[in-house]
Amino acid sequence: MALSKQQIAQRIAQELQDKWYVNLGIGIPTLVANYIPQGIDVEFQSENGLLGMGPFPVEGTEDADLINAGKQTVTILKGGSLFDSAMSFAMIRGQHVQLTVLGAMEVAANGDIANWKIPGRMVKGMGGAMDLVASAENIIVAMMHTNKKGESKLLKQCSLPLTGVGCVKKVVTNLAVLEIKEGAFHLLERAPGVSVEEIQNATEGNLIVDGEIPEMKL
Amino acid sequence: MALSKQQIAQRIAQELQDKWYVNLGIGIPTLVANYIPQGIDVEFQSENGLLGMGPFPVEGTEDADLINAGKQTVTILKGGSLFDSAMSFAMIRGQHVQLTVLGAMEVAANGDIANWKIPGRMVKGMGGAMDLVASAENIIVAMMHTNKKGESKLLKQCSLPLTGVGCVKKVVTNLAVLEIKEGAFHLLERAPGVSVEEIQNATEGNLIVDGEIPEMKL
Amino acid sequence: MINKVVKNAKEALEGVENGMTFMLGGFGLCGIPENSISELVSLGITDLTCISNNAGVDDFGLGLLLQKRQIKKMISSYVGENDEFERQMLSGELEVDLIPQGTLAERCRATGAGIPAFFTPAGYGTEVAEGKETREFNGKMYVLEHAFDAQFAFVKAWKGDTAGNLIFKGTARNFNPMMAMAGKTTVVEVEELVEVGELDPNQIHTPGIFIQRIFQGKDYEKRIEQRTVTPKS
Amino acid sequence: MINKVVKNAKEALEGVENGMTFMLGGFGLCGIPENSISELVSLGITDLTCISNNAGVDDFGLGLLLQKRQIKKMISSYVGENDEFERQMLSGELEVDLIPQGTLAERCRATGAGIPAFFTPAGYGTEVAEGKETREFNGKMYVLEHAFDAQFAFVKAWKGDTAGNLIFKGTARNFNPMMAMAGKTTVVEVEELVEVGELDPNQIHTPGIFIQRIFQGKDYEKRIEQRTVTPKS
Repeated sequence: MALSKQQIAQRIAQELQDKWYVNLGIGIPTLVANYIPQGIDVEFQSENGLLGMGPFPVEGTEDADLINAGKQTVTILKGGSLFDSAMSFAMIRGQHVQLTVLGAMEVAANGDIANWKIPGRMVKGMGGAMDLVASAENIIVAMMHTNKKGESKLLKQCSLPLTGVGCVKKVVTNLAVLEIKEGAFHLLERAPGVSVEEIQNATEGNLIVDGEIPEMKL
Repeated sequence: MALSKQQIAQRIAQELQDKWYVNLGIGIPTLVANYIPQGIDVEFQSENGLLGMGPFPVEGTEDADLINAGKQTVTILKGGSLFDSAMSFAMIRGQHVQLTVLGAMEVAANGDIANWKIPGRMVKGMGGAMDLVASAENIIVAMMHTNKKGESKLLKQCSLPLTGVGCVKKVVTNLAVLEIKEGAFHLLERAPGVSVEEIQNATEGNLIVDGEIPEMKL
Repeated sequence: MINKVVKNAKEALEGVENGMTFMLGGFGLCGIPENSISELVSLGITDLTCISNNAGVDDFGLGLLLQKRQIKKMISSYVGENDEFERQMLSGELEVDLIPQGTLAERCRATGAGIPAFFTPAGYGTEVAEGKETREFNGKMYVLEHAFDAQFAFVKAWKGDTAGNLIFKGTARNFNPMMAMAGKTTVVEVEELVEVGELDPNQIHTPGIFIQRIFQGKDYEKRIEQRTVTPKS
Repeated sequence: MINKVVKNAKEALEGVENGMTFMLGGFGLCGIPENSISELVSLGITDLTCISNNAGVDDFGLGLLLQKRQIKKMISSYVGENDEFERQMLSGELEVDLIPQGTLAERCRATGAGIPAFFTPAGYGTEVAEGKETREFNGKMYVLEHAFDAQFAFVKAWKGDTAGNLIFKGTARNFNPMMAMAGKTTVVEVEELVEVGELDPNQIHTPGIFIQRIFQGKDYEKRIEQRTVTPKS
């Protein structure tokens, strides 16, 4: 069965490594914070100027001066720090943030990503996404495998304006975990009960299926 | 009579304007702080990371963690601030410091300055001088009119390696106050009792003497 | 010590004119210069270019200036949390220049720091890099980005002293410190204006040298855009 | 919270090798990483390239490494307060690359901030600009300067917590924060190592994300180069 958004987040959380600083985008990525594996320490960076981001505040303690990049009220953990936007993107551009998790409208087999603009529609802007994808050593895209029309979002080539080129290394969807290398999607894991054929049908870009593909463990 | 170093500093202090942030180099420039005219507020910046620099500390209160760019122990005034070297030179490069006063080995009639290197001799480095002269809107050079051999330091062209090009606007020496414009030294004031001829003889670069030249008031 | 205090927003905004370029601090509605924005609305000046990470919401922040059609152009990283913005943009009344957030922040810093241009990887290979110089350094491609030129910067700080030294609070810091460095005239409004000597010189976020005018702000609403909480247990 | 604490200088310096490039904080003898320098002397590694604003004095700071001829090249803005330095430089044993102080600071920041190159006015028209790209912006000439590449940065802070968050004191801050950002491995020694939660998150100069190792320093001498005082009245 295809994963829920929560389960996508849960699977991505397994990619976290001890001592990593992590930037989580809006949407599914935000949920990753709920599934940090036991025994590892990670710290969340919010690009509006916050390191050591904690959970939402207890009702009544929310502070207008303490928000995340999604403009949600948050808390700061002991050992966290606050800084300006130039310092925040110095961290990102300087590759001090080990992992970026973000959503996408399209991902291509060459690692290109499009997630900020649909021509003809209202464009809200790229926010920090272009800085994040141009800089991070590890980028995981969290998204549905297909769009609302049922069309694949894992493409030969992006059709939408790009956010970044050749930068995505891993994609976790409701159907599969895929690695991008050598211009192709390499199938690593299937969602429980989802067949390779289903994944193949939902993937427009070149899909490499090498040997037996295990089911995800959640 | 030619000015003492103290008097050069005293004359330069008359150039200070209300609300100016000022960077004083090592040597004569440092003495300028002793002669701030009454009724104006200026603040001294030290490029090692200090704004609102005060006088030397009272004996016994000196702090190894509070020095100026000359590595001397100093104090910080109320309303001062401390910052890192990148911020300090952001202030300088960004022209937030209104006046730089520094010494020189040579100044040329085109505004070039040389004050950091004598070929064949031990070179100690330019420190912050190149940033200061390349950035400041107002640069006053404080120096003796001639070197120890009696040779003019106000030249047609600098012979030593340059610190900055076309940047010096004003020179105050033991003999005169001069403005640099249109490729020449324009004599503005004479030291008390010093004749125009003496200044002319001590100036190698083109010297413009326009009308009666007043004596400095100290 | 050099005193930067002015009486109020009216005095602080002396000299603003039609057609000027302004920087305005804040991320979303967090840390925005509420008093200066109100005063700009009152003054009714138009054809403004506003450099600000976001564009407010319909009835708050820069949305107030948009409602009165005072803004000609927005330079931002993320906009469109408000309908009037969308209407003006789609109708072509409003120009919008969208810039990656880190590039926006660094361009503001560069402006204040006397750096006319720098290379950044953000936007390489995208339409953001179109028409810009690109170059490879150590096997990676970068885009050349330039400093801004802004007549006024409007900044909101938590505490400030009469010499213009500032301390920000929480994530209300965001773009404020770089914009404070970057304005030809930087106007700061503070929640608490104190005498010199009350702030620890070692703990100042923005040294007063960058500030031309500072005033005690009033009536802060500090609206929250997304109130997310966990229930009391 | 990610813990960066190591036991001592010995553990903090694991991995340093002959021929490496290091950054070392400090201005003169103010804010230098005394413990790390001592440990480098003990380790006896050689052929080092040291990026540091100054080069210490004969018997303190980087002078200690010079005495033992461990340094191959210095990258500094001002040197030569010590005789051994002068001897080695004049004899050609020591390479010296002199850089304007603001350019040095900005290049350190650029290294940490992922900016491979930027334009600065410093040094234009001088031998510092020889062989470098120059360009005009708004009628003024600038020089293109590049980021560094340093395996280790050695930093001295006043207080630090176990997560690597740092606070500096007075003018001992100087180059330390930018170098802290710039090292592939950044090693910090502090006068006072505290638990997370003891430092105000709003008042941290260097966030812990930049730091790989932190330790409690000891036996600080904090030598004063120029003791200038006014007599007690």
